[in-house]
Amino acid sequence: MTDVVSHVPPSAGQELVQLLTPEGLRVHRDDYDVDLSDEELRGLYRDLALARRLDVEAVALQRQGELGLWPSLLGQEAAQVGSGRAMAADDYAFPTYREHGVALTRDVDPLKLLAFYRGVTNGGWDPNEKNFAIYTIVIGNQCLHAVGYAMGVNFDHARSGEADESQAVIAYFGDGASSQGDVNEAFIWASVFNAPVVFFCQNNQWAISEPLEKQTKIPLYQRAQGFGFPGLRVDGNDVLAVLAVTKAALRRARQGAGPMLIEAYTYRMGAHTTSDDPTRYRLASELEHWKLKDPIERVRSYLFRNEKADQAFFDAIEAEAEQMAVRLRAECRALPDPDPTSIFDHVYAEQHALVDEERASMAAYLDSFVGASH
Amino acid sequence: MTDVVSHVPPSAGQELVQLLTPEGLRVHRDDYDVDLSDEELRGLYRDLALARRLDVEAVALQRQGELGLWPSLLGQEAAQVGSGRAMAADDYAFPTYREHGVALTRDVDPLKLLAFYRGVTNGGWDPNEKNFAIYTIVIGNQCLHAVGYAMGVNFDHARSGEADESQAVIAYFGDGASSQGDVNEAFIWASVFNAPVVFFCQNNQWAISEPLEKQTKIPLYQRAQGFGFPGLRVDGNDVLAVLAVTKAALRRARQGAGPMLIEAYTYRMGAHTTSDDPTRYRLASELEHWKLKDPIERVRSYLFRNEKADQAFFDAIEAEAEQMAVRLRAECRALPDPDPTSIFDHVYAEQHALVDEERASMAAYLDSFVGASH
Amino acid sequence: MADKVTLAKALNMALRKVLEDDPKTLLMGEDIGKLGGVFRVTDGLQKDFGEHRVVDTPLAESGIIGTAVGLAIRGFRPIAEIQFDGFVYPAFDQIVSQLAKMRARSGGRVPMPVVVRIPFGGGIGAVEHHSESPEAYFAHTAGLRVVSPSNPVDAYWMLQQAVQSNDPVIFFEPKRRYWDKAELDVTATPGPLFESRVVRPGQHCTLAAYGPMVKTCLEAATAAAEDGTEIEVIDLRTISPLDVDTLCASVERTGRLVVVHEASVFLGVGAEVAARVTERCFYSLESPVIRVGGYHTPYPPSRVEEEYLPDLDRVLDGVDRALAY
Amino acid sequence: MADKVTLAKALNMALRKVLEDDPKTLLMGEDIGKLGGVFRVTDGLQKDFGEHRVVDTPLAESGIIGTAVGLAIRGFRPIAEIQFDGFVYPAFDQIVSQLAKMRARSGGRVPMPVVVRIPFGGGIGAVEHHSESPEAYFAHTAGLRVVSPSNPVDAYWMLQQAVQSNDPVIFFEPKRRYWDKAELDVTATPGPLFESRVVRPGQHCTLAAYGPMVKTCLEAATAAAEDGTEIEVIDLRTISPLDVDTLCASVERTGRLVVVHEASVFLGVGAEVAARVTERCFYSLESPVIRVGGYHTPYPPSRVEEEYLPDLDRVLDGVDRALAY
Ligand SMILES: Cc1ncc(C[n+]2csc(CCOP(=O)(O)OP(=O)(O)O)c2C)c(N)n1
Ligand SMILES: Cc1ncc(C[n+]2csc(CCOP(=O)(O)OP(=O)(O)O)c2C)c(N)n1
Ligand SMILES: [Mg+2]
Ligand SMILES: [Mg+2]
Repeated sequence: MTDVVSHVPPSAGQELVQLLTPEGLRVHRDDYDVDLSDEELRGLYRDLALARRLDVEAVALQRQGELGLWPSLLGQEAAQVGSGRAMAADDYAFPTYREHGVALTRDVDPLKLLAFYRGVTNGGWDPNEKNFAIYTIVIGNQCLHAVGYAMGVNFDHARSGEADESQAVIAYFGDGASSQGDVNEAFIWASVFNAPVVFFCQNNQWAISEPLEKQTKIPLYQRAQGFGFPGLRVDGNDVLAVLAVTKAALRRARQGAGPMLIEAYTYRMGAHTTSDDPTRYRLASELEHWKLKDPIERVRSYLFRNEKADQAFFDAIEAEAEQMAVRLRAECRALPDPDPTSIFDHVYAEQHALVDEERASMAAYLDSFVGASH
Repeated sequence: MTDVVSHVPPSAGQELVQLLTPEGLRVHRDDYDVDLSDEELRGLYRDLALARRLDVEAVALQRQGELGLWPSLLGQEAAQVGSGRAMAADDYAFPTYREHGVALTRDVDPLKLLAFYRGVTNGGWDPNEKNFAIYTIVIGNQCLHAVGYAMGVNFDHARSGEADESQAVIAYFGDGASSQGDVNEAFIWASVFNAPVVFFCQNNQWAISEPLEKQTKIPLYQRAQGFGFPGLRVDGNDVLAVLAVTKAALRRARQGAGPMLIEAYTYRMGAHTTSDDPTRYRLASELEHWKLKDPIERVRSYLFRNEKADQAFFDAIEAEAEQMAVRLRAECRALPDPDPTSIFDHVYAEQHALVDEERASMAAYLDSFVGASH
Repeated sequence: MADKVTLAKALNMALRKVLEDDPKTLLMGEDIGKLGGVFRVTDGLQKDFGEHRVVDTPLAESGIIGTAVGLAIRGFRPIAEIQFDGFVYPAFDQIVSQLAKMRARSGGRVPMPVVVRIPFGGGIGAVEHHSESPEAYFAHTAGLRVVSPSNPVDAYWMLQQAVQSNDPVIFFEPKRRYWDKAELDVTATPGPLFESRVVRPGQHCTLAAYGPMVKTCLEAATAAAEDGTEIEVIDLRTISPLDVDTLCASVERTGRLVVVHEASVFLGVGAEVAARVTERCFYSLESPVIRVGGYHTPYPPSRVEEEYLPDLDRVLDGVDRALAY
Repeated sequence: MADKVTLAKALNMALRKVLEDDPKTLLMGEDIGKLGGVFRVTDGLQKDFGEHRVVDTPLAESGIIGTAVGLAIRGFRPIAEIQFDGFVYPAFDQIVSQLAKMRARSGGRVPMPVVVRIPFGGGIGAVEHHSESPEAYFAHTAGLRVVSPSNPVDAYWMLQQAVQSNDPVIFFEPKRRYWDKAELDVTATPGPLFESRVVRPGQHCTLAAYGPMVKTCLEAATAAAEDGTEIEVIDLRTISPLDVDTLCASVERTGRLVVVHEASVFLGVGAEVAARVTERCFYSLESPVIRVGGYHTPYPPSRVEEEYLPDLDRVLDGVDRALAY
């Protein structure tokens, strides 16, 4: 293990790290900052726009009956794109069920996300190809997986004797999830094993109908203090700030300085999922307030005002997003239902008498109908 | 709910609250202190001595095959007596499996403790008579029970409209237990519901063979910071300091100021249980070091040096302890094994067809032997 | 005149009734307050009974059951909601180690009058972990009682009876039947909670089910009747304890038993039904007990759940297999 | 020459072997390092393989399994120890929702070659929660495999085979047999892991058991032989999947089956054995399958456990009941 301890957040602090105001004004800081080319900045805008367009399309597909469910990321694009783009290629992310924006940055075909919520698969992509685990629905479970994976990074180092910068891991979770035993155990394990993991909490203010104060009396980033590692709150609607702090936290983890908690302060602008009706439990005015902090609008203003992008650029992105949506719509509709006997295919890696028997019996049963209709 | 917020610990701090040094010197403090009569002081000594004598006797009984197991409290007498004596009569305690000293202060007949470890019952006493829950073996479970109970105190107030000082609750747990999801969930619930509960952690430095650093990288009392309530470390071998801080924490809880974490810094001077062999994992020198901090010896010195007790007093206590031991030995040996069919008696409160059937079948089966031996 | 109400509404009415009748009852769970629960079973109750009787909790199922145990120690009668079947597992330790055992461990001194409401089963097109049938885990656990209503009327009465029980009851609500309607006469007198019920008489074969599968079995019986097969349908209602008497009385008449549930057949409740009925009615059975249920796979993606779940045809296939002996 | 070793030592030897053979294996659990585990099964391994291969963990079972899942995603083959049967429940969620389902959910892309070692069962005079038999919970869970050795030789081979399996295996160690000895020839070739074995032939009745009860059944068979009853004893070895072929082949010869375990009879593994064998061998059975096991109570205080646990007499009583038909 290396003893280089880089950049511990100075604040672990009271303030919200912000690099781009809601109005699109660039703020510079000594502790966290980014130095991006115009092209990189435009790339972030593109990510944000595609994430939102994907989301809009998915909600529409659900309304049309093409998906069973969709948890919208509306409002959380910056938190997801910023953190996703902070990762190095071989860093590994453990998402919840809402990390569509992160998925895009990991180059997961969004069709796979739609396939999951359409109900044709419970997974969809190869986690070890994209270094992006499958979605986790059971709140909090993935945080322990992330820590285990990160412990493995350390164990591999111990074996190989290497101590260079290497992989880091991000565990995504929500404000509600912070109450689960698993998440708090993950904090303990990460600390005790000095695991190279960044806990990335998207505090979108709500856990379905429950506001933050049902989960905690103090700001969530302060939870980390109780476990002996730094915690920090970032403006989750500011893609630059999220990128900066997540990069720093990942670098720190890679260098052997252990875990860190990032609370991305953001807002779930839509319903919890397409099944939810937020008018039952929150005021419309809250949404209006957060609309002023829109994560995409501020990047657009910034780019435009500083002549880092022109209208043609924005038009092109819009066209690209539209194209993506059209493709996704068509491909999603065309996704075939799984073959019924496929449910037996991957339960076990090796031969299993009962599964074989049940597969055969289902096949015979289904065949009997084929026969009947002849 | 009252808005009186009394005495928040000033330090939540770096230091160890101590009122009586290992040498038996009395230290006075502004924040926490006790003002006890000589009689009360002698009472504490008596509690400590009886707790230790009970423990010695129980270990001996286990060695003689009279008990299945015994987890010794050796070294933790002050933490237990101090916190137990801090409770008001109608406060409620949720112990682990090692709180024999607390049990004594709650007036639980120690024979009941022996009965549990002899294996003639899984409970033994009436929790609601003594306001002392039955022992909990599954690490951490009881912390949530304590919080639930304490929430109930608040709910009862809400219903009755009362807001006076009322009951508080203590949840006991160990340093190892601090890693369990349940314990951390208990912290969250207590904070969110502002439950009148004191989390009393006896950090005896070991969880069976695992030293503290396998559970945490920072002092345990600091865990509370992550959950938004105060935490404090007290010299767990100093009965006066434990009494003082626990009283303050309970008072605070009763007054509606919510939970607090007390870390009683102490040492497990014996084996984890009579089944354990600590020579496999720790050095004898560690024990020697802690012997100098013995929780009883310092009280004896203090009383004696300050002429608050004379030799006759100590002799009388020793005689009383011996008498208790003699009685316990005899009564423990005489504890009858339970009637086999009694295992069915309390599984359900109400009639249950399967249990009735199985009880009858066991009875008939046992009867067949009685017949056979005629 | 009895009104028609949905199963969800019947549960809501039952909860309202117990909250009114007994000040020691309280509801606790995720999103049960303003939202009224994701299925609206607790709709309007927090508004009427307050935040101390209808408690929105932190997102932690072990916390829900653990604090319910503590509240019960204090004399409350908590009614906990687990939002979906697949989310009861974080609470498994508190249920199995504490809720189920507390009364016995304390020598009967500390009863655990706690109800754990769990919407269960599939068929609603949900995403993974939202369609599980974990009842066998609880039925195998001594100290718990396990019941499941199949219709709005039972839902109304059984939930109240579960709350009145001094034992912990795991109350499985057939989520895909939440919107089924029936006439509910709230002035009626319900039968005992822990009894099964013959809901359709028949002489050729007995069909036993609980919760969501009862309706499927009744439909199967109707279909079979057209072909001249008279199926007796038993709504088990209680899973633990099992009402073996009612089952055996039927099997002694019909000589055949098919037991149906959504849960995996392997060590599902049907295994116990089969083993116990076979032991008790060995000479009456003309065929082995046939089990129709889910497969030994995780609950599949929703686009294939219809093939996973027993339906009318698979139930009748089971009946045919029994009749073939 | 084969040496005599205890079951605990055989497990220790197996663990040493897999740690030597495969650098991706690692052990994790509470007190498994310097202490060598409370039963000394991991004795000396941390010293020889280091703290990164034999990992003392924080006191949190969900953490143990959850991080094992993460390690498996990275390609490790974790072997997790749960200190006692009664402490597996905090990990139930990670086992049921993640360990069991991960492979299926990921479309076969993420295998879970994880072994969860659990000392189980009673008979050692332990305090509550230390004598449970929770195997049915896991056997009902698709995606898991569940095995239990009954003797040192099987312990040695089966543990290695479990580690080699690419599926998650819940490995139940019969704790009261840890000190039983047998000759172990480490050069032998073991049979397949998921097969049961006839350990004593007989023609009048089949007796099936696993783990700690196999010895009890063998003793019962010896005693019965003196009275002229020839009992065939099957050591199931594998609980999930069940080796129904071996069971049925025997039952077709003997016509009778008694199944024995320490766990509660109600929805215990015997229920599935009874239901399945009865379905498969309906016309061969001259008596219903008789189940001998624990009662529907929490595991009782140790001073009365001998009456709770099946012993030679209760097993023979079960055989008598089967033979009475
Ligand atoms: C263990 C568990 N309990 C309950 C649920 C149901 N549920 C799904 S999402 C959710 C709220 C999660 O809130 P949060 O962690 O803030 O994430 P967000 O949905 O806001 O992104 C709940 C209660 C679940 N999926 N898993
Ligand atoms: C859930 C659970 N896991 C494991 C155990 C086994 N066990 C009993 S005591 C103990 C160590 C507890 O350490 P700590 O919390 O520090 O309390 P102490 O014994 O030192 O008083 C362990 C691991 C248990 N009882 N419960
Ligand atoms: Mg949220
Ligand atoms: Mg300790």
